[in-house]
Amino acid sequence: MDEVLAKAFNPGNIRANAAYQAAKRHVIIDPVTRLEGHGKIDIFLDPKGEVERAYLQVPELRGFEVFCRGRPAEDMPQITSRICGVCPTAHHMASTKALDDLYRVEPTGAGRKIRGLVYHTFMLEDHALHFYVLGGPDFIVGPEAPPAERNIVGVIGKVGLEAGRRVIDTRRRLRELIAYFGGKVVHPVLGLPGGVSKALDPQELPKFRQLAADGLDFALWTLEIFRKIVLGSTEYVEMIHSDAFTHKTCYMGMVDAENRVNFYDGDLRVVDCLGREVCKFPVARYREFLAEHVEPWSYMKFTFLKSRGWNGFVEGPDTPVYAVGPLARINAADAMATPNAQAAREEFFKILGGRPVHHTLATHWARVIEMIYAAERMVELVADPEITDPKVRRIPSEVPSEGAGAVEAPRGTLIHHYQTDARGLVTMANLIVATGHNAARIAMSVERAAKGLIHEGRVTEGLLNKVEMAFRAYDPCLGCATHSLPGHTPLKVRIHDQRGGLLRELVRE
Amino acid sequence: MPKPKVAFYWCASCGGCEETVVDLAEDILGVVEKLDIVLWPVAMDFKYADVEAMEDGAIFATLLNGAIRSTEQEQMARLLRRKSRVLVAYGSCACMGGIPSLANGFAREEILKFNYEDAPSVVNGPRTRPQLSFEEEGRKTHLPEQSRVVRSLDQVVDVDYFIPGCPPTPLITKKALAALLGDAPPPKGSVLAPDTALCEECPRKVGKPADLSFAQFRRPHQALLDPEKCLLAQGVVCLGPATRGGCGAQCPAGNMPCTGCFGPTSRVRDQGAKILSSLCANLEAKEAPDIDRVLEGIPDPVGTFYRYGMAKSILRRRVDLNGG
Amino acid sequence: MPEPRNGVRIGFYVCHCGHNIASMVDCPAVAAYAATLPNVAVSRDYKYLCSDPGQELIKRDIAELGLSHVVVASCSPLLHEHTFRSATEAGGLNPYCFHMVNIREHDSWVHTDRRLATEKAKALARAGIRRVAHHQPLEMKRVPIHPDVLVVGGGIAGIHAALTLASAGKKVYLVEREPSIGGHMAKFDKTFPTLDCAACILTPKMSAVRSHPNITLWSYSEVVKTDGYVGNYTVTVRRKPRYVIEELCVGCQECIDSCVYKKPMFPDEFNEGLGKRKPIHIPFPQATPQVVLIDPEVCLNFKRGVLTDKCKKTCVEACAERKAIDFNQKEELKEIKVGTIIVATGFQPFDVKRVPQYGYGTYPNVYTALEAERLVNASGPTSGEVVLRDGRHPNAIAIIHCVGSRDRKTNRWCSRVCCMYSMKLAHLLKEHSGAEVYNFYIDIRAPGKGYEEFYDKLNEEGVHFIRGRVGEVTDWAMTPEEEGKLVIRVEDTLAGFVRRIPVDMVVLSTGLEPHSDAQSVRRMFNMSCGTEGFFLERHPKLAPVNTYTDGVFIAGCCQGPRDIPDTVAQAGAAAAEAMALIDRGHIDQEPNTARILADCSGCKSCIPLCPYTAIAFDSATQKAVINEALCKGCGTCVGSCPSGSIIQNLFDDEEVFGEIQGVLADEPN
Amino acid sequence: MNPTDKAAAAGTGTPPAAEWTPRIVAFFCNWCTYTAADLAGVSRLKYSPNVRVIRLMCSGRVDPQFILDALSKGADGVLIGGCHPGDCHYVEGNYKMLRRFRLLRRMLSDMGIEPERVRLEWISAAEGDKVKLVINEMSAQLSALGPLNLPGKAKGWDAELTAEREAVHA
Repeated sequence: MDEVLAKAFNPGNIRANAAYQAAKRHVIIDPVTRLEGHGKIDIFLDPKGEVERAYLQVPELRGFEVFCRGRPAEDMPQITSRICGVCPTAHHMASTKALDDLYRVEPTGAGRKIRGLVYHTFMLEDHALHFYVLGGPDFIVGPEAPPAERNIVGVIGKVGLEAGRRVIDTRRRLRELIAYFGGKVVHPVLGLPGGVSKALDPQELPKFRQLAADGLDFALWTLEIFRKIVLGSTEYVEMIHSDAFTHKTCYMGMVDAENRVNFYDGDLRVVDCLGREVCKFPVARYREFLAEHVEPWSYMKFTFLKSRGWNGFVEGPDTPVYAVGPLARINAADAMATPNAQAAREEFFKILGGRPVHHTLATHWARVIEMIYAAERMVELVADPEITDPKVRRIPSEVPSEGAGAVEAPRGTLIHHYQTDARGLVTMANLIVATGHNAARIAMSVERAAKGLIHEGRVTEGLLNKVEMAFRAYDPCLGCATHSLPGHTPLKVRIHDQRGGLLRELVRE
Repeated sequence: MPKPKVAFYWCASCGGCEETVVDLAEDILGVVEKLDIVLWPVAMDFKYADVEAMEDGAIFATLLNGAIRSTEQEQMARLLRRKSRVLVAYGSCACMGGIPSLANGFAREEILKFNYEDAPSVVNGPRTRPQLSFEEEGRKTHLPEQSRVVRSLDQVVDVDYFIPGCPPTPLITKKALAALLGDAPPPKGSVLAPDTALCEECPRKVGKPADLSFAQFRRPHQALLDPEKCLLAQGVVCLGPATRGGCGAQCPAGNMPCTGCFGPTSRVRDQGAKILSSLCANLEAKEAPDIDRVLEGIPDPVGTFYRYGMAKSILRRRVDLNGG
Repeated sequence: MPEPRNGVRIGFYVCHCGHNIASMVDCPAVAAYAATLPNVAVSRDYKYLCSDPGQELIKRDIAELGLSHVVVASCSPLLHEHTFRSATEAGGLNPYCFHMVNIREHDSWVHTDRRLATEKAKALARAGIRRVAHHQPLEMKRVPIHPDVLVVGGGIAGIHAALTLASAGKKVYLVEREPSIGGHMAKFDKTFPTLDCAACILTPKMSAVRSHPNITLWSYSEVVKTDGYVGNYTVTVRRKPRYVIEELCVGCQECIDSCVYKKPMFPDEFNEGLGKRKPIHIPFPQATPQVVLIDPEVCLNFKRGVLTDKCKKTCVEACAERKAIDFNQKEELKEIKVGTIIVATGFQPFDVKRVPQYGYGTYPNVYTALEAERLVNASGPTSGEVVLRDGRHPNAIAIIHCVGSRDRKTNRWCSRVCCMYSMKLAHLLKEHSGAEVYNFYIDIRAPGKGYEEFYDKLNEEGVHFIRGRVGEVTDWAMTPEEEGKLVIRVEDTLAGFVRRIPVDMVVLSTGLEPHSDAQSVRRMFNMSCGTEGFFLERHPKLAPVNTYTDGVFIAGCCQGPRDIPDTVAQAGAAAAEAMALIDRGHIDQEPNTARILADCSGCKSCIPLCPYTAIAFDSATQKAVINEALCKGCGTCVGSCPSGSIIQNLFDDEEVFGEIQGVLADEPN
Repeated sequence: MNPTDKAAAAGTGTPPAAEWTPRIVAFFCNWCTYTAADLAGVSRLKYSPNVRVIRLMCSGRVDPQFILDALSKGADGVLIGGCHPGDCHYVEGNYKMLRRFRLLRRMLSDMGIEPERVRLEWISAAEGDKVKLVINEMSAQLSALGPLNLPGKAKGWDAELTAEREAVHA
């Protein structure tokens, strides 16, 4: 299977070997003088040379929750968007929703719809970015390609210049819509309690209607590409089904009243590994259902289902470990709310053997289904006459004290929770981000990969690549997770013998 | 002639700067053709080892974003400084500390305690903390130590140029690269953005009254804002007059005030002090209690005036924090 | 330490000032220390730098050592900055490449520890040296001066100033708020201590004003706006409608006789309401200009504020061919250009209602001093006969001094003239009525030529002086003698007991106050007021008629209470100061003005900050622009400019930062 | 080396109490407080020698940057002297300073600097005795507060920076 993996999905087998060679040389050097990796994995072997324990470490903490204290609540959407420049709109929107709750103010119809339009545009755009720019090079360009091609330029070379232009052009236009309302694409400014800062000029509407229609075509076309390039490859399908990337955990996602996927609004629903509903709750009650566990070896916290209690990195029907993100959302919901997305969802479960799907690598597919859903919601919203209503905001009148808000970020559920004084200055901020929810499952994937590849003290050369794949499938955002680091994470893997001595160090920048 | 080698790198940042570079790459494939990108972790597969193996000064220019917040980041900055003929602080965090430097208002211990003990969702009976060195059944792991102080890039290494913004716009980045690659590079230490405040390019400048004085300040959520009128004229604190232009007044275009991400002009040492001076001087009130009442409309001067630049402010940091 | 700046060679000089500095500051040590600082080419100490040889030393060093900048550490720059700038200039440098460090007033004179004082001198020297390195050559600004003068206020001060200037050939605009010039003095009967007839000495001067070809007299007019700066003021004057065309009225007063009101029945302002006048009237017989005016509040033609046809317009008939009466007259705004302004707006008497215990308004026979002044005046409402409001003639009169003066509850200051005018009134009242006159005083203040003698004279005349602040004036009789009388209750502090003195008439010697609109006048002319509200002179001793605004002078009681001789003297002084400016033909201005850099964003934040409207928005460049002629160099806009795009000569950011760094870069102490 | 440097070098961050006296940087308006300080000199009033006066034409010229700069360069306190309300030579420059001062104090307090360290006083040209009073009072207050020592603190903060080390394996 290693061969298959290396060919089909390996982001750089050759490079990994080189890295290994380099690391091997470096192993003898006092590690203290070397640079610490952004993400770090320590693997320990038992006396038989089998993997005893693998630690995924995140080495930084930025402390947004603390330095938001004293800041005016209305600044939170802009400040917290700086947690992550890859998904700033998600933080912005979760924060804005927390402000609605804080001030007990219901957004106006147009305010709500503009938020929806911006948010679904963002989801489509961000998913497209991941599919074509960040994740795409792995499975579109292919692992054999020279590193200099393993980027968007390479993707363009693979799918054709016309198609490449279409990707670039569509993303540009989607981002222009976000900029129209938000001022900026990265770190937009539209969110305020009770609505948004800016109305939609009716003159702009035809342009955005065209964009929504094109966006839907684009999403459906992306599904075609996925079918053709990925599903057309038996290796990839095999890989999806492979054991190393399968974990039976719970799944959480936001659902509407009919338990359909919703990115912007609704209750959070958790299903177990058999697809049974474990709980469903409004975000304001998140503390009753979710909790964070601290391990002494990482700055990242591990979120789990509170009712089940933390019992380690385990899977199965009783596990408190759950996942979020495109796959989790599709698993946690009963349906998609739009026709094309629903059809794609049915195809997804049919091919992958029914709900819930536990194959981490299926996340890429789920992401494409969500692109279709996001585009369909855009089409709905720009068709709504209320979208051009100038009444985009309701001025809050309540004295603030506490509020929570959540959205489904591209990478999963994102929760913002604030307490303030009567002037609306933050006294407490608590943020739980997608990678926090996923942290335990990611750690399990890493350990699974290690255990699968290290036997009798022999370290398989492809280890690093496999670990990276396990990692990248989650699209983990350690920037979000520690509120410190950006989307894609250099890794360092160290392997220790039973006495704790360092056997080997593998570095992946 | 070989193409100039260019590196992008991040330190303590959100990745938004990288997004701009992605936008730039999409926008102008031509740039990629003119440049040889040797390090760009977010989108391209190159290795640290490759950089280290280079001759000193082999990289033409490194655009580094993010604040400096750990030993690792500091050393990476030093390495890239050594390898690059031109080191550019890219984005507000590298230029001025950015939003992460708001952490300079708090002690490291406060941050750790909240995150691992006091946060309402934490369940941590034994008060476990991430350990710099942790041992479990003979297995030892290490975590790097976070700095107490968040720093801008030039507070750690010598910086040749600054490209401000949170994030910088693709346009300003393109212009800066063109300037760097041009025949007459700008003088060392230059901020590669206009040296005139944002108002110059803000469409709301037209019709801003010349006799503006403040009877009150309104926080953005407290009032419906006219999308055309100067925000200061609506009593909303806008940092435009104290902030470099170059972004095209994006936030005012979103009907929200400028929050100052491009930093001050070259003639100002402390952006916060200057906007404070200007806003306050233009109050109407004369008696201290009346003045204070109006100024209640600015409930968080530090967070408002040093949103992106506490590290580079004159004081740099809350001065009474324990632990030096 | 910053790198030495290229081409900057500083000469540093520390002055012993005899023992004044050297006794507390180790001057040679300061000089030796300064010699070690960057850019210092020469460092010397010297006994008296302001002396000719001291200045020579600097000049010689500039020439011989090729200095570019000079720092002198000695006394206050307010004292000798000019001296050393001149020396610097004489040495061949721009005078502004000089900076002065104050180690006498701010150091040697105020400290007692020689070591610490020396360290402080070093710090200040270091700051001056760092600062001066940033100094750039500047040029004194020379602004031409408009020769015309505006005099505001037509009392004796304004009249005298106007006449003085006009006689010297200057064109003067005299603006008076009331229908006639003359001010308070015109209301007085006699003047103390000589007992000259006030009208007799004032009227000729009023006529002279009227007839002087160089004086434009605008009575019944007010200044509403002043723009500009010394040498170039633009003043807007509002001329109120008299409903009589000034140029056509010859003052025959036939219209008054012909008014449909056969008898005067409206309170007469000039006589403090003691007399009556008609709707069409002339304020007083000697009024200047001799022009009648109509009071639209009471004229039948204006009833209820609109022109009606109810009146027969007998006045118009009487004026006949001259056609001077114009019911449609409107107020007029006139704009004039002048180079200097003399403000002589006078005072207002203290409002006696603020001391209700003295019964004014409650008891009809309580009078203010000004009312008493009209009562004893031969041309007053009673032709000089002392007849009380109830028709009686008084047998005993009380004059209460210091009403609204020297009192923490009202005004703390001494009004200076009340003692003297009270004695004058005592004399006149006694003379006119034969009554017993009692003066109740705190102290008798009679410092002036012939004043003390006048007090002696009154004592001889049998006027009673009782020392004590009157507690109250009451009609509550305790004894039969007090029935129907006003009783003065006072502690006689010489006798040491409380006395009750029954009288028929009470005169309240009211103090002098700033006009109630003094603050708006102050703002109009950009002057300051002292805490008591009188206009503030630039220096109480050395510049008593100057204000802090160049080209604006003050004279008379608007600056503080004073008597007529002092007022006239001050008016003459103000006229002379104005003339000194005019005859020089130009003004030199300190070049500490601000200017706006091309990097200005046009945010307009600075524009409302300028008290001199020196900053404007240039719509062509879309940036702010400073009119340096209007700029006074306060630097408020500089400190406020959010993008640092305004710089101020002599006080630029880098200069101040240099000074800050200098004072704090300490050596061991 | 000044006391704060010594302290920083000794790693204590705070100089020994015996050596230390507070340092005050004063910004005085030319027309009032500066003249009053001259008057104090002429009157031979005696006051604490740890104040360093910088003359400006108006308290309205006091840029809050000056205050922050002075504190960061080692001042323990900053004193601003302006004309009494209504007496400003430039009409209202003193009010402009007052307004800045009100917010700056709050901001300094948020940055961990005791508000007493920055003081605004109205002192007319005639009030030489008030110059003495204020300086002595402020000096005593700052002595009680102890050193601010921002240069030393900054050195302490930067002690965590590692000197550049060549990679061992290079």
